[in-house]
Amino acid sequence: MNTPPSTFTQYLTEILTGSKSLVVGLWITLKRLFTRIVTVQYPRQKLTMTPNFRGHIEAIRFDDTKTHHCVACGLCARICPSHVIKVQGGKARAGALKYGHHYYIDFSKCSLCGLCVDFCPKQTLKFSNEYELVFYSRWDTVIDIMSRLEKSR
Amino acid sequence: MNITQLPYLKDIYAFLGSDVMSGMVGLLIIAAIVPLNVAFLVLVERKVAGHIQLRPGPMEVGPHGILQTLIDAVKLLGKEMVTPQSTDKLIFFLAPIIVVAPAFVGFVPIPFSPMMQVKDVNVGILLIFAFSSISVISILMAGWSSNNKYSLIGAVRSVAQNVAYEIPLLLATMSVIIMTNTFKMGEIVQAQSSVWFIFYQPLAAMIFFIATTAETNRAPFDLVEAESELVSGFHTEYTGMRFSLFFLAEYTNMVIAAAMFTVLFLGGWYGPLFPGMIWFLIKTYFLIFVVMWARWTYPRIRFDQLMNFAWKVLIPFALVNLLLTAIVLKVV
Amino acid sequence: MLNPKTIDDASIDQRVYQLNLGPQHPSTHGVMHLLVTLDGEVVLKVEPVIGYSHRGHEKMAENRTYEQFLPNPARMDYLSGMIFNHGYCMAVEKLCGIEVPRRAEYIRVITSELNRIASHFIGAMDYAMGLGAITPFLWGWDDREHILDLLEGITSYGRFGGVRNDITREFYDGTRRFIDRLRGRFWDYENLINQNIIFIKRSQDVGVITKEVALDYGVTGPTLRGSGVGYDVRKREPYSAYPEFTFEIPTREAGDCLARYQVRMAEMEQSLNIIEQALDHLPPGPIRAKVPRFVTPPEGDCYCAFESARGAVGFYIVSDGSRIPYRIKVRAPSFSNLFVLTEICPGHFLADVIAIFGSIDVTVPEIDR
Amino acid sequence: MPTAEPTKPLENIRNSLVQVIPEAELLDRDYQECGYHLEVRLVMRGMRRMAREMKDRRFFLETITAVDFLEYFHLIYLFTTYNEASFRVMARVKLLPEVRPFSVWTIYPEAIWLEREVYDFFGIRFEGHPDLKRIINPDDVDYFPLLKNFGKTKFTTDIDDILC
Repeated sequence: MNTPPSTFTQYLTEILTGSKSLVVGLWITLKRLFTRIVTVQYPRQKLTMTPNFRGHIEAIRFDDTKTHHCVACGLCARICPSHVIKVQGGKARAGALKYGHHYYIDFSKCSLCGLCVDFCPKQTLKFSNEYELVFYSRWDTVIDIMSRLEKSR
Repeated sequence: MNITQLPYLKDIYAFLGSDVMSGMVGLLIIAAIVPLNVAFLVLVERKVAGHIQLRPGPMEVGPHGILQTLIDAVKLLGKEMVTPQSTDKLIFFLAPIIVVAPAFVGFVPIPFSPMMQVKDVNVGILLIFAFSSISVISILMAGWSSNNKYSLIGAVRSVAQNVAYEIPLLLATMSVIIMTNTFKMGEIVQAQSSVWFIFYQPLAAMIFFIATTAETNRAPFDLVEAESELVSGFHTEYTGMRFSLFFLAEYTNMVIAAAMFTVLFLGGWYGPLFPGMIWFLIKTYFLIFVVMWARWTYPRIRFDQLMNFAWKVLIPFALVNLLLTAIVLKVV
Repeated sequence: MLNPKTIDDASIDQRVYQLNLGPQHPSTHGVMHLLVTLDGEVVLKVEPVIGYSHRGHEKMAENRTYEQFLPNPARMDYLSGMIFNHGYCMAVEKLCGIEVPRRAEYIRVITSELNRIASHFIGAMDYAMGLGAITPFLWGWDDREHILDLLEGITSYGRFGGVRNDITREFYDGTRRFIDRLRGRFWDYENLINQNIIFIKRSQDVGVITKEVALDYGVTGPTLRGSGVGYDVRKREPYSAYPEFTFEIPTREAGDCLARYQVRMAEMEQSLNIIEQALDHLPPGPIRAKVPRFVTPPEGDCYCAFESARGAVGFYIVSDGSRIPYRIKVRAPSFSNLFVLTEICPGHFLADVIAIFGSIDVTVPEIDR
Repeated sequence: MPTAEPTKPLENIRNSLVQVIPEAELLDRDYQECGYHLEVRLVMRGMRRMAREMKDRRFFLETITAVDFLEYFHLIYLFTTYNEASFRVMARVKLLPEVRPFSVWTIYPEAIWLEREVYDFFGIRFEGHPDLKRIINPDDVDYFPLLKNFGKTKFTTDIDDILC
């Protein structure tokens, strides 16, 4: 009963199953030929970013002060693994709270780890939704997020 | 005075009607059509590939990117033709020229319709086979002269592959030839006015199709350029227009192969409603589409498997088929 | 398969030649250099040359705090970044004795498994592309893009003691939809690639790794499981929330390229099961334990093993009691898996080297670190 | 396969290791705390005997690495098994500078590259290694990057001051 198949029948069955698999393969690709494409034509069509997208950081404007809450403590600058943050701040008059004037970030070196956002004692940092980061010079990637906040007003 | 009575005009008319003139006009038409046809086919290939892979393919130049290949051709014309320092300069220069010439000659005996044929050579099929063998030499020349290991491996593969696959190709053709008793392509088509030969000779048709795919170095038999192993095989070192001549030859060979299949098995220009020319083109382009479709579906065969497939599968089956055809013809 | 030893020694100098596959080559994923000695098309020797993308992560670790090193592990194996991040957090938590909330563990498992699927897509489809089938690669890329969109939606970088963001409603629904979608597409991949006669012929009996060779070279991951050894860190040294899920470790006995490919595809289905169970039983609660702003582990060392998409990874951390690690050593599975090439490639054809290299699925930045 | 009782594999490993390398100091470690079960402390020699024993017991070599303690090195070998009961054994070899440990590549071929990596980063030369050269760093560099006294610039020392 269970005689092992001869090499010749093996040869023939291999050709038959092989041809069948090839036809099935063609059928699968033919189906995809007529399905809808999944890509977008980028500069003309754009996708919406999720709110959690990580662009470079930016300052949050709070409703109570109509501006950010940065006190120029410099914790973000110290925790940053790539040392790309520089904060400048000062006091308007003696006895007043310290206030951040300039906040420079070179985001071409930023690894988007989010430590600055997590460590900020005033929670005034967040990730922006900026993803078109193309510039002519490396210096263009150094931005002042405080003046960016002013401009966006 | 009646112009037609001028004595030398008779000679001119005789010359215009002669074979030489019709041959020249035909070749000129071929020379004009072939590059345009290739430009179209490259676009079709990219569109087919794109849509199979769920993307639109070229979309930028012209509506739906139909001018893309023309722009590419212009770009390639403008590119510098780099000749690497350690190449064999003469052979490196000659290879792309030699690869294109037989591709043009291949169009001569193909009957697009009863009237549209440059010349119905009485050994038309053999002519195409003879000239298509020349392209192997040019690939070997390109691979050898490039002085690049990848190119050389590709070229050596190409020679072995072409030699192996010409045998089943000719055997499959022979089974049609012994049914029609002619090498003339026009007469082969006329023999199929009622029934196409693909119904008499399905096995020969399949073998012919596979073997021509291998002869034209198309996937899954594209070992010659195998980009995942050999970068781009024998034309790795070629740039600019020389590179595009190899492209031109590849696609033209594909058209010739599809046209031969149409002539031998699909009844050439025969078909209802439309004129013969249209039917011929429909059949040819459908076959080309199938070849492209297969390219974007299958992985590539390995070198030893390619040889095994030719010698252990295709050639035995082609021989058996030829033998059966001969017996049946003798008996009937 | 030919035997390289049959070639006569006297004529070898005239016959052999060396071919540089890489550092820039279409199928050496990244900057990887294989120095192949060939006789015709038969491979006599393969020597991987590495180090082109060395960035010195281990030295970087000695110059920054544990928190500041957080972005680095994910950059080592960029295809399974979430898994590396998960593993690094686990190692530091083990060193400091931090208890992680269960919800955080579940989220970590979900993201790790999603990342494993994404990585296996690259591994399996890149192998198919090495054989010349470009279409499945791009389809795999399409499916993988859905995973990346999902992961982008929560950006749940691990933090010590938990995760940064909780999972959202959109993520939850999107993952469910993705699971259904992917299950429907396995049939296509199975029939387009796995059943295809050309694919089978190309990968059967090619690059067989026996159990002995695997033991010699310390092979782990799907590459090992294709050889019939069911070693998976998720089962053998259960970590995180893995003991709470039922899943299988798919193995194949053959040890060839086809087996490795099949193991990857089967593992993707198992990962889907894990994600589904985790979503079903997602516990409520906090997502982050109370940890100090800067963790300060006690003096000592610890080795933390976990399973990435390529095999068993280990973080060996030596602490001197300060906020800066004294030494972090990463056991890279790709490193061990890569050098098995030198053992199994000789005797195969040049085209098979590409196939074997693809089937082992290494990530170059992980080898070089 | 070793004729080990399946119930007490760790005991068996320990007993056989005591016989093979009597000079070693064996410490049981808490797996939950440090991730390995057994630590074998060696001083400069005995590594090849241990590797042979581990290979016979079907352990694979997970990694070789070193830790620089300025006066001496710790050369660390990690062994794990594919078997159902998973154990991790660590060998910690204390190594004075300029001492050349023996290579274990004849037992574990993988060690060829792992030892090259250790040499590349720490400058530890292995005796009997067939091809000891740089693996990740360029061939022509003359430093060993993971030594503790390498790369201490003003910048890095400043970070230490700020954060600690």
